[in-house]
Amino acid sequence: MSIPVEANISLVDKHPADDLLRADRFPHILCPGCGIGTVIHTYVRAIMESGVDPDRHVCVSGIGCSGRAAGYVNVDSYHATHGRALPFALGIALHKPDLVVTVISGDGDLTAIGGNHFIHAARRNINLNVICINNFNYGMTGGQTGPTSPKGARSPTAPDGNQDHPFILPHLAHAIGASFVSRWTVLHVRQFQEAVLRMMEKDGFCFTEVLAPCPTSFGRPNNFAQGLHEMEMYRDRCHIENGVSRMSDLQIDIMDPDWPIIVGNFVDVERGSYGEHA
Amino acid sequence: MSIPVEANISLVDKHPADDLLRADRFPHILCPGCGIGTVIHTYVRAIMESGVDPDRHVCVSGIGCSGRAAGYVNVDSYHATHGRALPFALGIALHKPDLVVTVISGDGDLTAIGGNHFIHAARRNINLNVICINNFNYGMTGGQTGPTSPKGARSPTAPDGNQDHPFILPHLAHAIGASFVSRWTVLHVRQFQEAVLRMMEKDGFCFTEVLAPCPTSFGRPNNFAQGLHEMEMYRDRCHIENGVSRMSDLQIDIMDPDWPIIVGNFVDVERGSYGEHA
Amino acid sequence: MVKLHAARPPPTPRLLSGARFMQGDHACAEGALAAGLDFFAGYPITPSTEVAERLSDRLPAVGGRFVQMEDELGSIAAIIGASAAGARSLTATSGPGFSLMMENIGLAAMMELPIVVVNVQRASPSTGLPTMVGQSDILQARWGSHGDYGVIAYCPDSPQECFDLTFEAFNAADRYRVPVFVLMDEVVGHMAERVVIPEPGILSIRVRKGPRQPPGKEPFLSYAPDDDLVPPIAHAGEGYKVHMTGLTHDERGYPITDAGVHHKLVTRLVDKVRKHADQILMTEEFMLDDADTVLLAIGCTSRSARHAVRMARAQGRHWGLLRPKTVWPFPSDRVRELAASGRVRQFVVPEISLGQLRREVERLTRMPVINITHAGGAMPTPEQILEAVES
Amino acid sequence: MVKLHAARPPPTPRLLSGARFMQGDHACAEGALAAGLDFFAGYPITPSTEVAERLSDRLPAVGGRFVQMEDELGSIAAIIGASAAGARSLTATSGPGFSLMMENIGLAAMMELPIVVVNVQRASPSTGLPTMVGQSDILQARWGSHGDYGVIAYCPDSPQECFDLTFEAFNAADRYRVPVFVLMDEVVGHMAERVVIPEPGILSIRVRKGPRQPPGKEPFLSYAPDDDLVPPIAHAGEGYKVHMTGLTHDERGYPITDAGVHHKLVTRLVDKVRKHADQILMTEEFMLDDADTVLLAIGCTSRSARHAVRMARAQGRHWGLLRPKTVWPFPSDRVRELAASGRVRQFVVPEISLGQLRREVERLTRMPVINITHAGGAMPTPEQILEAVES
Amino acid sequence: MSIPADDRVQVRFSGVGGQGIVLMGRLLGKAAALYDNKEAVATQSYGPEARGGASRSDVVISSQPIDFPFVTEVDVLVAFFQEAYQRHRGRLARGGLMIVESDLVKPEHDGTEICPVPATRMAEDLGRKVVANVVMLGYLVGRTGVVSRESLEEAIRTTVKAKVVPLDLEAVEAGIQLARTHQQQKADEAAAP
Amino acid sequence: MSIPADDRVQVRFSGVGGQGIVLMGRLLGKAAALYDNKEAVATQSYGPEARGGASRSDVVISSQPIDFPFVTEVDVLVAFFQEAYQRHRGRLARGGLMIVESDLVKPEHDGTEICPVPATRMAEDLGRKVVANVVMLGYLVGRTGVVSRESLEEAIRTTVKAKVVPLDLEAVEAGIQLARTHQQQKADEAAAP
Amino acid sequence: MDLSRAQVPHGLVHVIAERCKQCDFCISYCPVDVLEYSEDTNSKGHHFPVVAAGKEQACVFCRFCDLICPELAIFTSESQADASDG
Amino acid sequence: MDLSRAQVPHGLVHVIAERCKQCDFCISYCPVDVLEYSEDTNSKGHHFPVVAAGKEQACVFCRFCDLICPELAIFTSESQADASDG
Ligand SMILES: Cc1ncc(C[n+]2csc(CCOP(=O)(O)OP(=O)(O)O)c2C)c(N)n1
Ligand SMILES: Cc1ncc(C[n+]2csc(CCOP(=O)(O)OP(=O)(O)O)c2C)c(N)n1
Ligand code: SF4
Ligand code: SF4
Ligand code: SF4
Ligand code: SF4
Ligand code: SF4
Ligand code: SF4
Ligand SMILES: [Mg+2]
Ligand SMILES: [Mg+2]
Repeated sequence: MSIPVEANISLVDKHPADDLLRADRFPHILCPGCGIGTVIHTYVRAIMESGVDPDRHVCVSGIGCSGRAAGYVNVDSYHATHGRALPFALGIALHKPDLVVTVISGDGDLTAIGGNHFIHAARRNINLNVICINNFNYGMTGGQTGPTSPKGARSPTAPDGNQDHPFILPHLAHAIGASFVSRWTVLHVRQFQEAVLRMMEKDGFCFTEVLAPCPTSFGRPNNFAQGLHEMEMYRDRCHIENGVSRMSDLQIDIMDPDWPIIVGNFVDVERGSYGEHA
Repeated sequence: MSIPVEANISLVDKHPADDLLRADRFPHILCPGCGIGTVIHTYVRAIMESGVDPDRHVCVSGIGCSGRAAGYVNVDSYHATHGRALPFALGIALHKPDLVVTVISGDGDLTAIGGNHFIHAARRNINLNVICINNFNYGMTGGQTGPTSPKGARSPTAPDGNQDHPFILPHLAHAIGASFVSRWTVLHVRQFQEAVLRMMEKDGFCFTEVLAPCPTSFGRPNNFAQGLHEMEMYRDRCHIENGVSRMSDLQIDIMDPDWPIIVGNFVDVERGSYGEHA
Repeated sequence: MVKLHAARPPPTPRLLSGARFMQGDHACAEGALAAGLDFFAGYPITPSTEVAERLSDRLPAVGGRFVQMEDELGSIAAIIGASAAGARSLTATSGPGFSLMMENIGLAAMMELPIVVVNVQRASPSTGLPTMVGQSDILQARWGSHGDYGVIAYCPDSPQECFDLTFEAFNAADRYRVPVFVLMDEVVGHMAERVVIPEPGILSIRVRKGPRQPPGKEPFLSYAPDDDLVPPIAHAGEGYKVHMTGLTHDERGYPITDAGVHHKLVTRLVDKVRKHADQILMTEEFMLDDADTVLLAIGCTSRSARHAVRMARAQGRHWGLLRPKTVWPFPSDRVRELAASGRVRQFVVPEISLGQLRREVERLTRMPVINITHAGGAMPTPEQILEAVES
Repeated sequence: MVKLHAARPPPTPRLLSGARFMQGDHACAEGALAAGLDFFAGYPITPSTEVAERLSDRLPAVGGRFVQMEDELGSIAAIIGASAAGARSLTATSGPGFSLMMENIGLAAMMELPIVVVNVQRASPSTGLPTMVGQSDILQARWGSHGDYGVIAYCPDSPQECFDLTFEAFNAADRYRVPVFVLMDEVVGHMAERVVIPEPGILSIRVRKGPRQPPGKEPFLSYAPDDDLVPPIAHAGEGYKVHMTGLTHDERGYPITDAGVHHKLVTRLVDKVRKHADQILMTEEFMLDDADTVLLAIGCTSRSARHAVRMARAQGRHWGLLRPKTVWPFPSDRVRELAASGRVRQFVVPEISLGQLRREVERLTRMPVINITHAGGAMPTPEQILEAVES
Repeated sequence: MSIPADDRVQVRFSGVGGQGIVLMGRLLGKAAALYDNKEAVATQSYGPEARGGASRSDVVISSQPIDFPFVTEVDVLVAFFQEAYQRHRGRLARGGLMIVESDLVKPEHDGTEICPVPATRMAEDLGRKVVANVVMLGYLVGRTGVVSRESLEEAIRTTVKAKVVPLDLEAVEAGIQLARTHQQQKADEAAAP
Repeated sequence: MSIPADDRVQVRFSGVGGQGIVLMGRLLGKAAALYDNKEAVATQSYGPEARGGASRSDVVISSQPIDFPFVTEVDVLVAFFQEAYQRHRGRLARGGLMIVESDLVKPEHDGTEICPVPATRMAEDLGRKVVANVVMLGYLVGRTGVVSRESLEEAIRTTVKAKVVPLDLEAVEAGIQLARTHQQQKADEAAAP
Repeated sequence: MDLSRAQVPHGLVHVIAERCKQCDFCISYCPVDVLEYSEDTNSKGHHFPVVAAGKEQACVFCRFCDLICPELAIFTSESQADASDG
Repeated sequence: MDLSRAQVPHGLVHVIAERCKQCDFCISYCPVDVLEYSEDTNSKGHHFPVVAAGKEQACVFCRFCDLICPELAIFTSESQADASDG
């Protein structure tokens, strides 16, 4: 079916990437302007360009809006419990080392409740590609403060604004030994897709933090009521610096309008992934 | 009672630090040559010199040989479950902010099962002093490989030698925002005691890794069959570098006889501890 | 030197006295505040999040401490630690988080540190239906941690009871030094009704039994029980130099590897609740005096059951409701009594679980037990109860 | 491109056939190897550590994967993931670790991914007596995760049975797609006895029921059960593009927020075990034919019980032993049958717990139940059993 | 379900997230339970599918204790949105009242009595679109008397931010006025031959 | 505890960590269970207090199935160390045999038959101190016949590293020789007036 | 080099209207402002992108609208038409 | 400065024999080799440190033996005796 009901547009009902989507589940449950959809999109594009049979790709998520990613991609996909996407994926990756296992989950899932698995999977250099969708809050449960929430950000559990110091995720990933570390935003789709492709082709623990708008839960109380507002902020404030040397410079303060946000591919080293030695 | 049964020694039955010990429980259960006893010793010395009433000192441990520390010091002391010493201590420290709460526990307790609380307590800059006794293994359960075990170290669960990359604990502590970060060995008793004193007087999350021999579990299969052997190795190979700049230089490979081990006080910054802002 | 935490002046009162229209989760938070809550640590999870959200605002405003932790393992450990320092402490969660708390619930039991844990039950197992109702964590609340230990669990059936029983929960925790659960369900947690909060001075907060000796020379025995099996408690910073451990310990609190000591200790932990069941138990009896058919139901399900009783009575049938407000300890004696009365013919147990409550009733009587179950997401309606009994 | 993991050539055989003198923990490891174990993930804990230690050496040597994880939460998640990829997977722990696994045991139940969890029970609750025996995780094994679900649990009473029942456990897990537990106790785990391991070809490993359609166009329904209530399974990498979630899901595996679907799904999860209890149940009956006194005991305690039966028989008394090798499902029908036989006068339940097993027996009969309990650290001796019954 | 005869009234508000649906339930319930000396229970739908999507809140009001807290059938349905109208109209009791946001809902002609309320436009006229829900509440109260106007106003005063109160009260007034007009029309129609 | 009459023999090895106490139990149990066609159960003490401290292992041997796996009283106690001797001597059955490392244990004269074995010195004479435990096992077997010498040797051959076997077998021999000597002395004493 | 013969890529825009949630991304970030919202709405009430009047030939087939769309509701295909300005 | 009158600190060694586990730390790290093992053993069979023959006046009261001892089994006190070498 391809019914151009309006003269100046071709209305269709199938997207070229649909074979890699569970298209019958679209439109997905994510909010208008939510960046997670773009991440799903980027991931399936990367699969298409990876040169690896989709049957050899596996996607694992935890719980959260970001964690819904696994449910929309048409590869073997698993939606583990909150925080356990990484060890679940580890089980798959170590039992079937010929599979390309990608974990897509949220900042809360991977670095709050799942933080321990994160540091240990990286330390061991398990052959996993990890996309951490950082929307600065727990979107799914209504926007509570999380470990990446900026100082001062308001939330239902921080009515006076968050006073905790957020993680600098690439710094952390580097300190625990990840083989590949990058940060992008969903606005940087092309570079982000390149990073995902690099992770797919690279052995060992690869990590990309992707900043994504959550207009509903994070945005509303923090002056980004629409996804586009946060996108505009990224357009204005992001600087690309590949291979940055001082990881602590990667601190983000999105509440401060003058704060530059550094994105880029920061680390890409060979360490010998887990099990290689055997 | 002070019976000099041998002419050239004064035999006594009380130590000047005994008031700060649960002396009726001595000798403790730790093995001959185990470095944990020295850490307990250093901690009670630091209490004596802290100028803070012992009634305001609290000690919290998790499970493990190192975790037995809390049971030997005569201050309010708690022996939490494995991995939960930090959040247990957090509960005390935040409810009674006038107490000086010190967590003494093992590398396994704090950075294997307890790793998530470690990174988050540091991130939030909770006002805690953390002494991580790193003996490169799980002593209590018989010497299995842990997250700080050196590459190549043999253990009951790594019969062919450990192939995982160990954590660089000061690097990790720095990346997650600890206010004070140091590393010493039990041989460096004086500097170690200074570091503990500094932690006691400083606000926020303070962290000291102390390398300690475990002759029974780690030493036997790895050529340090006696505590003294590991102490000798520290004497030969440790370099003091306060304020080291490249945290990744702090990597330890104790299996490599030529590898220099850097010890020192690395980080001492002000960040505003948790709750300060309230 | 350690800086003292400058407590904010309390701008709002602890007790929001008067009638309010409130959801159960919020009423639960207010009940905790009324009971003197000092410390809350939690991790958000539907459908309990509103408890935390309300406390994030209210608790600091009355001088207490609200901490959002990294996970439920940390939350439960933090409230046990705070309790060790003397705080009335609380966490709130739902099934998945409750499961993660199981290990440290055993620690609280073993250290005898009073804590209150709210579990707003949702449809389970696993992630299940996060936004929909369940009542199938009942047996988990009793048996979910390894080993034997004693617990107390309340099941409110309305926002008002969320307030009342959360308040009770703190008193019971401090009285018996056991973990106390408020087993809510998503329906009572999310429904709003009138909640009347008493004026100051009406509710009486039980004070923990402290040492009867001054701190100092004599070593304080943290685990020397009084005749009521409950030892007095000394907190961090009070000068008693206590030691507490999850290992089997002697009266001083020191670890000891001895089967006899273990048996005595654990038996006492269980007996603390078992032997005080009379004092702890709370039930509602509705039209039970002349009933030949006894409905036994908890939480939101009891509302359908109560209505079914009304409907049956309207039809001239002799139905009654026994509602455990404390599901642990279970009102076993009362059930046995009813079974032995000669009058009662049958028990009817509607529940949002596949027979957890039924097992308890079955253990106590050989009488027919009609079990109306739903695995979760919906509650048995009054009509379904009537129909099930008729058929 | 991803490099393939170069598997080591297997230098030692999977089956160490013949008679060996072996502790229960090691026999358990060998039973798992015999059952085709592919993947082990664990975290050391007394008294189960020897299972892991043996497998760290043996499993890689036969081409399998041994991973020591950062904690028990990771361990259980990893073996579920490995199972999703088709591995026969195992973890081993003890009480505190078992408690930490509770949440993800629910996930395995909900995703219907077969796993085997060994729990070598020690004296509990909490840290308890790590090196000493306990049997008080029995009810936790059944009810420890939130919600309703079905599980199978074996209780070996000797190193030989540690081998045999661990082997069985894998077959049962794959047959019913439920979490299966081997509930050992410290005594059987640490005692060494003769263990006879069969020659190759004797033991038959059940193969998981796979899809009956080729991968490709037709979407595969991961959760469309056959008549036996168990759906066929497709694994990661097999081309079926499965989706699995801990949320309530439809037959395709997709999340769905619907109470009816939830009820049907969870009922099936429970019924898979309930309706196959006959096939799953394993018991030993010892001198039960003419018994008027039935001892019911599991694990190491049953050894004392068996001896007590011998002693009683030597005195001319009619005692017998019913030993559940599967404590879940519980041999309820057999207990009811015995109770209804007219011959049996009383049940005697010795256990290393304060009455967990007794509750099960009590649920099934109104007959007197003599309960001989120890909280942990020691097991009731044959003489204590005799004395308890006499008095 | 047949409930023993009482004066139970069951109201459903339905729309999409952001329309203040949940607040409507809370205000109505509060008015009944605290200021009208009635029993009232308010419930609402939750769920990931509610994220920016469908939103629903229900209120049961009675002079008797309310055991079963959910609506069994709907006596008054307020539909703020086409999809909401479609989804819930089947639950309306015989003789029930259907109130629709008349600019957003195109009701079908199935015999049900339809009350068209251009609440959003009316709210815009008052100066703030967001008070459309209060306009609707005013209408509902004016039309059904399920709670008194005073109680509704008191519920508003004790719930919303002080600076919003005057506008909200205006919105109530606007709703009630429209209800009066409609009632009058209805009376006129009934009176007409 | 009274066990129905059978030929149950209960042996306890006691000493400190590092003396090979656990291995002794395993070897004796294995010899009985695998090569002597008997039933045997070996158990051992665990615990943090065993860390470098007391170590104990027990073996029960019988021709009948062994239900209760622990020693109920000790028929043969092997004490490698003074403290071990003190701790366990009370468990020795009437008529039980007490074997002590005679250089490390100073037994008290309480009527128990004491077998003094300078196992460590004998092992040193054989060239390696660590085989003291095997010397002791040899003595035990020579003295009690609880398992056959062949079975013990087979247990050793199938358990220890191949290169250690010859020395271990020498140690068995040395122990057995001493047992013979002691047996002879005892016979002589009995024969003497 | 004959610039007049260089082929400027030229794209054709396709939209799956039912998927669109009107997030604005494609419209805001089209480098040549090809897109604008439809008059109509889809069944959820969202306006979806259409090619603005007069922009029928403007698309440079950069694919950014496609890549950025969180709903996979829009994509472009390379037009057959030769875009040389000849 | 009159060196002959400078007071060299001088220490007296105290040992809690029952606590010692013979780890060697104090003996190995005494900067002036004051200590050696006793002939006797304590009840656990450990030899404990004593002052070596001829070293009675050698302790410089550096306290290292004390600080390093994992068993808190040894400490030193400052001797009253004037250690000036006069
Ligand atoms: C054990 C457990 N605790 C808590 C929750 C509730 N929960 C679900 S998702 C979530 C946070 C999700 O945050 P994030 O991973 O950042 O995902 P987002 O929704 O922001 O994309 C929480 C706390 C849960 N499902 N399980
Ligand atoms: C939940 C849980 N898992 C595992 C254990 C077993 N366990 C006790 S201590 C320990 C490791 C201790 O290592 P570390 O903290 O380094 O202390 P050490 O003994 O080396 O001083 C382990 C795994 C436990 N007690 N609880
Ligand atoms: S709540 Fe936030 S993260 Fe979740 S779907 Fe909506 S916008 Fe996305
Ligand atoms: S096992 Fe190691 S860490 Fe534990 S007490 Fe002995 S030497 Fe110390
Ligand atoms: S492909 Fe590029 S130029 Fe064409 S419509 Fe999309 S964004 Fe605009
Ligand atoms: S980017 Fe996609 S969802 Fe957003 S407006 Fe464009 S087509 Fe619609
Ligand atoms: S340091 Fe202490 S334990 Fe070690 S030998 Fe010296 S006195 Fe003994
Ligand atoms: S105080 Fe110093 S000099 Fe004196 S004995 Fe001790 S280590 Fe030696
Ligand atoms: Mg998030
Ligand atoms: Mg350690």
